[in-house]
Amino acid sequence: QEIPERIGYVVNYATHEWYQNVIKGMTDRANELGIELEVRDANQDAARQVSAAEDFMSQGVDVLIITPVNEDGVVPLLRRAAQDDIPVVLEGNPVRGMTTMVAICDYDTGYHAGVAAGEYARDNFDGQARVMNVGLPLLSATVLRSEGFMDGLRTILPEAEMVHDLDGGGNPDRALEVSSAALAQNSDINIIYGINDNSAQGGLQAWKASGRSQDGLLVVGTGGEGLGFINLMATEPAYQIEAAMFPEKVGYTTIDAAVSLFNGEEVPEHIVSPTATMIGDEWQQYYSVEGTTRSINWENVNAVPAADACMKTAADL
Amino acid sequence: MTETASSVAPPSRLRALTGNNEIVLIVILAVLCVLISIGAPQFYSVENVVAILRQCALVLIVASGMTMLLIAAEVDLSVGASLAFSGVVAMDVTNKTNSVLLGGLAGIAFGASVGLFNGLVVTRLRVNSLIATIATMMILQGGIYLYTREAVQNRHSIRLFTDLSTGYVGPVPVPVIIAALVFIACYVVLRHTMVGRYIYAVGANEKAARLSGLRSERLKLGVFVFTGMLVGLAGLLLASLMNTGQPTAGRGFELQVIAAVILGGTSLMGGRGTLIGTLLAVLVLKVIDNGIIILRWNQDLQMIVPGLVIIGATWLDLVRRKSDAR
Amino acid sequence: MPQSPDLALAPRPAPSILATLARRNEVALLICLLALIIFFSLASSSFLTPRNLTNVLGQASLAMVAGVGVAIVVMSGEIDVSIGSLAGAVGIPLVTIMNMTESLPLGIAGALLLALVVGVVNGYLVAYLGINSLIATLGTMFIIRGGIYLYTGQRSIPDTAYLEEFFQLGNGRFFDFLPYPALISLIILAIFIYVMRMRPFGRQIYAVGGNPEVARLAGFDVRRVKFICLVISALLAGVAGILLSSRLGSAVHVAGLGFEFQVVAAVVLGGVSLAGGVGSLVGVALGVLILSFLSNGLGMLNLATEWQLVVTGGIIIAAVAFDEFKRRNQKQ
Amino acid sequence: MLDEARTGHAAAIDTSIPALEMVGIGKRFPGVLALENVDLRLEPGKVHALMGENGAGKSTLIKILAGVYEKDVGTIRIAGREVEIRTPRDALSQGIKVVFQEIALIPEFTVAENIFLEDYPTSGAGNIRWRKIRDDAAALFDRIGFKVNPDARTGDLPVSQQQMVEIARALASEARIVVMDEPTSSLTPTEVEMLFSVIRRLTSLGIAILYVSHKLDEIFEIADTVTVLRDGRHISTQPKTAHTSDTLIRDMIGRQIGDLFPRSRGAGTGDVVVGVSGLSTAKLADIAFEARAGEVLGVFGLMGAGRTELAKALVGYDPIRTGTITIGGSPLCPHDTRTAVSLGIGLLTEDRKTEGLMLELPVMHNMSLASLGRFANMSFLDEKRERSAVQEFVDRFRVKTPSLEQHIKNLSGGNQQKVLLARWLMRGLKVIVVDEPTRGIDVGAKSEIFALIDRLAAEGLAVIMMTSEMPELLGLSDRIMVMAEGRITATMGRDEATQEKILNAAIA
Ligand SMILES: Nc1ncnc2c1ncn2[C@@H]1O[C@H](COP(=O)(O)OP(=O)(O)OP(=O)(O)O)[C@@H](O)[C@H]1O
Ligand SMILES: Nc1ncnc2c1ncn2[C@@H]1O[C@H](COP(=O)(O)OP(=O)(O)OP(=O)(O)O)[C@@H](O)[C@H]1O
Ligand SMILES: [Mg+2]
Ligand SMILES: [Mg+2]
Repeated sequence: QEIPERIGYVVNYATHEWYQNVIKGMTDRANELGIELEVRDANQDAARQVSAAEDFMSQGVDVLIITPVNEDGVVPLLRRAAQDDIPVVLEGNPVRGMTTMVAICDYDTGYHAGVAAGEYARDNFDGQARVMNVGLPLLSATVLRSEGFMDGLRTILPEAEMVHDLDGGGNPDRALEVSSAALAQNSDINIIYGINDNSAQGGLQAWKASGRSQDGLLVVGTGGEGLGFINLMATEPAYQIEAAMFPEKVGYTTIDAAVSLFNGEEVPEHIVSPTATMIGDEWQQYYSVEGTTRSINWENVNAVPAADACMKTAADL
Repeated sequence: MTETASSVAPPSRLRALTGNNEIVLIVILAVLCVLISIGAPQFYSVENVVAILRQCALVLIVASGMTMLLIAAEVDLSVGASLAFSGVVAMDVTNKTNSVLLGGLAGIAFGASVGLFNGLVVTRLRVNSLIATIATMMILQGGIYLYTREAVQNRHSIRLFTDLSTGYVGPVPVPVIIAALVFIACYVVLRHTMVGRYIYAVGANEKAARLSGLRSERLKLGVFVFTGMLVGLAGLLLASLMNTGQPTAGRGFELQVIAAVILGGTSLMGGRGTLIGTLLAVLVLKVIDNGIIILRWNQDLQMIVPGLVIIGATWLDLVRRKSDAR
Repeated sequence: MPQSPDLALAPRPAPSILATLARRNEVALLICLLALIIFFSLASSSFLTPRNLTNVLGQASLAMVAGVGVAIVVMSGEIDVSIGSLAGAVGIPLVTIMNMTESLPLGIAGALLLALVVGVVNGYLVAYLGINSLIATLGTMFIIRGGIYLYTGQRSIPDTAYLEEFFQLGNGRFFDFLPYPALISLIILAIFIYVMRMRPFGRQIYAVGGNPEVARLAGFDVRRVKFICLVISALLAGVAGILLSSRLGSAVHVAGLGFEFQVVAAVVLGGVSLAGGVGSLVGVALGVLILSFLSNGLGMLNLATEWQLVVTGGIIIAAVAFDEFKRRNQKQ
Repeated sequence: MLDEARTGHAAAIDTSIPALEMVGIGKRFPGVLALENVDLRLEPGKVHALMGENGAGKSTLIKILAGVYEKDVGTIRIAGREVEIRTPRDALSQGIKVVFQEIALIPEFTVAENIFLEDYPTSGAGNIRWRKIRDDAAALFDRIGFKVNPDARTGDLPVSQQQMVEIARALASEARIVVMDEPTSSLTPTEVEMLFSVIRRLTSLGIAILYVSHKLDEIFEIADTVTVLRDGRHISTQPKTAHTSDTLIRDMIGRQIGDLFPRSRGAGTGDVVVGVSGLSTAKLADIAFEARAGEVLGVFGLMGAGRTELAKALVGYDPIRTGTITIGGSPLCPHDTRTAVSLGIGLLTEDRKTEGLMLELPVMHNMSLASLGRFANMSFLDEKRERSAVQEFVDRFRVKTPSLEQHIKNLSGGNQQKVLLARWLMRGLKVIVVDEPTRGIDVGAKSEIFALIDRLAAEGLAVIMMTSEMPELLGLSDRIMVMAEGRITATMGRDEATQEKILNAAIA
């Protein structure tokens, strides 16, 4: 196998913990293989993403990796890259006309967390499941997670109901604000689902701020990318379930896909990166924490099986 | 009052309070409250009222300072980035020292030093405050990730820290009390002290103010620092409320604050504005935000309705002023 | 009454072109821009290539087009912060109509029509109802963005017509060299430089911004001037939105978020006073280019986002402070 | 241009019907009845003077004619035809040109562009002809005799030159009626002479002139008819020849004025309170002088002599290059107005609007600004005390204002000036520098201000008075200092001063 010299990665939002860990995985793998990896940040700006990719193409990188700010917004980029003979790997979201994409299955991730939540509610809440979804309609990935969660939950508790579907902006402070209002309106909520850790935390903090006890509450977070969820699981009794998405693994796999593509090998359209539902202190299987540094336990993460295909994708929305 | 000439009589309290566009805001607020509670009686639940007030508290604290800045004909767009950063600093220092006092002071001092930086750039380098503080916003957004790439977790577990935002004094949440104290202090300063008069004067005509012996630059610098301190205070409260120092917090906070201040009738050109107006505007905006969720409307309306209210209220006020003039 | 002495106030000869040039405020900006370009050329080998330089011109074009409009509004004494939302919104009629009719001109017409409507609303609110322009356009900014979300359900609208012209508009190059967006932005810039200097209407804009009361006394229709400025600004934001849409190949609901900040920063950096009546479009163009080259060059240096933000902020302050310093020294 | 361009027009002016008739004009502002049933009739080729105290309603009447304000009641006829004037454009198209009391120029534009603001000369393609604008402006100034640089940025010019630009602008294109609201308030006598010769030329072409001024000698020189307003009401309209100074003043203020220049004190011989030596700034060179407690030091100079510069350097506003200034013995830090004020020196500026007034703030806040410390208790204001102190000054100076809450922008120019003077007097100073203190002020108020200056000196203040008014200089000063081109060219005592001597020194 030949090794590309330079790979350019245009990331959606480099300062977010998720992407920091994706980049960390990519860098580790690129260093192992002796590849020069350059990262440009779109900073959530679709126009800036195009500019950054354009710069990479004019510099002549060997492979381009893109996490789309918006999946429709990079269609012309794929075409321009093809004109310049630069292979492109997408991370995160499928794009019309792409060759390959490395991504977790968002729907499935939510689904499995939903199943776990259903079992938890069956055992602890007499089968009552009234969900506040601290969601983010802005992105198809996060919408899939919420759908998956509810569908998974209903496999155990068919009566489960989403009593409030919120737009928490994916930010902790905004999530807290909207959750406060929703909690005031629906006092019978007993499950808080957050499409990312920040959203779950915002929902939980709103619960605590309203002066309620955490008995009879279940919080389910998604991501598991930083120290935040570990701290929450350790200190907050209600925070019991986390859908881990292993961003480092995503980064690692993406570089491998890029190398394969560079060699003209046949690659699947969707390379699925595995996710896992962690209940209680199961996170310790995958991560260990020392002070403020978290390290990944590659052995166990690599052992997590990945599905061949997702149950549902953005195309089904 | 009787012994002096009649023209010496001060205007009545009520008129002084409602002299500006405040009357329009009061009406809007009342209408909103009535309509929302018809649609969703939970609006008036203690829990919801407390939630609204707590949200108002953060914005009001910063908006009080921003009102003064706008009256002095300056503006600060870095408050959102600074809010997140000072929260992170407050949490980090509390972790390291195990002292809420030191952590809180560090957060406030951080906010104040951002204000100082802004103030120096504006008054010494004479950079227009709008662009100077956009630049500061960028520097802070970058700087916060240089400081920490991850949210700073609460490692100290001191009750007092979380009580700052979730505690109560009697039935009233602590942040609301803090905001009320800040507001009253700002109100008194602006209306009843020399400093307040000077702020209006500098905003209305800086040259004339300087010729009258005011140190306009120092005054502006002071208002920047004071606003920065309030941002630091709000950042501390936010960190307490989130129980983490969140580098991603505060996005768009500056727009919320500025929208409230100008909806409250403060002029961007300086020399005009009142804190009561700002208070009412903060309430109006937060009630709308809350009401849309309580009514289970589409949350996209949380942008559209405030937009309409900002334009509508300003227009109603113009109409009212015109008819007053007749 | 003794005869008046001729006190040194004889009309001076018309100043030489060179002297005028040296006094222009754009000079400081030009120095900043050249310094940046020289620095990046030395620091990165891939910076000073024709491909990269033309790329940057293309990337700058969105802010350039919208910046001209915003600058004109600011010169007239008002401000327009709704341009970011509007640039995002025009993609919707553009792509929808193209998908239905397979015609780019019809799509563009639809996009510009939406821009025109927004411009008329902004203009009416500000000029005829007398609502402060920051308030009015902040309001429309929220309304339009909320409207986009509501209408699209926070999904983007893909282009399914696959028109080649649509792709070329934002991604193609004139004679395989200059990106079309750069060409369009330069043409628009040239037209408005000419209008501001040579047409009475351009001078009316400066007059209205410099002192509306005086402009009124001189018989100008102040409200009409402001109205037209806001319409122009909306139309140019619409053009920027069309180019953006073509570069994104779709109508993206988050397109143009924060664009108003970028543009206002470039306009102020370019020496346009927010008080109105002062500034030049050449300065605005330089302001836009400084920010674009900065972003491109720092990327080339492989600087992390956080450092890029810090450096960009620092350079903005330094550039404006330098300009201000030069201005003050001139006065002495 | 003036004459050529007009000849065709002048032929069209019918001298038998009045150029302008305003009948029964009324205008009310919130809280003020500015005009009530006022009549005015202008004849072609005649100069009609409009007089009255500050706040009498002169500018309001003019602004109604110019389309700035809409009248509440009344009719306007131009050349016998009834017209509606709603906007300035209407007025311009009726051939009404106005020189406003407040300078109405775009500061960022060149002088030449300002002159042609109303009507840019354009080429066939509609492009502005910049060369023609500049050349025509230069030619226009030559013709009138004003010395103004057409290429200068208007905002950089001193007030006096801006006023010349204003006047020139009204003459740049054809007009039927030219209105001048205090056009000479910052002109030197020579320039006033030039203006008068222009006015005579205009009247000979059949153009009607409405002329507002507080300067009686000007009125007696140029006017044919005089209309007097008082408190918004029409008092009298008579040919100039029917008036004497006394009758005119009586009509204007409803009472007699005694001595315009009272003198209640001997020559000032107190301690030196202002000491200046070796002072140089960007515009001043080697200034040295002293001022003593209890004296009025008059400073005379032609336009651009540097008086305003000196005044601003004295109060620490402008940076100084070399030299020292001491106030009451203590040295003044340059570029620090705060210490200057606290040492007891204040400046009443020449340019009220941009350097004195806070237009958006109430009268009370404007007046008490410099002396808030007096009403403050640990920085907290005692508004009651403040209010009564302000009211006292409002009464004493007869400031016409409906209330202390009125925004100062709604006061007439003269009343604004009184508020600004009161700002300093309320504070209590050792030295007051007044730059053109009576610009735009009516005789009644003028005599009050003169009396005030005299009394201030008698109470032991040093008064440094920059003025262009010869009578005021000779009437009030104990000593006279003359400046030219940024230097002091002569200093003389009250007794040795003559008009000749002063002007010779000013030219030197
Ligand atoms: N826009 C306004 N709003 C309210 N009151 C006004 C306004 N303009 C003028 N006034 C009031 O109308 C009256 C007449 O003012 P005007 O300016 O016509 O006086 P004037 O005769 O020109 O005086 P001066 O000699 O001082 O210029 C004054 O009492 C003034 O305070
Ligand atoms: N030749 C000139 N051309 C343009 N401006 C000039 C010229 N000479 C002086 N000035 C202006 O005159 C001012 C200096 O004169 P200053 O106003 O101090 O004199 P003054 O004696 O107070 O005159 P005035 O009678 O106008 O008050 C400066 O602001 C300067 O810009
Ligand atoms: Mg007047
Ligand atoms: Mg002067």
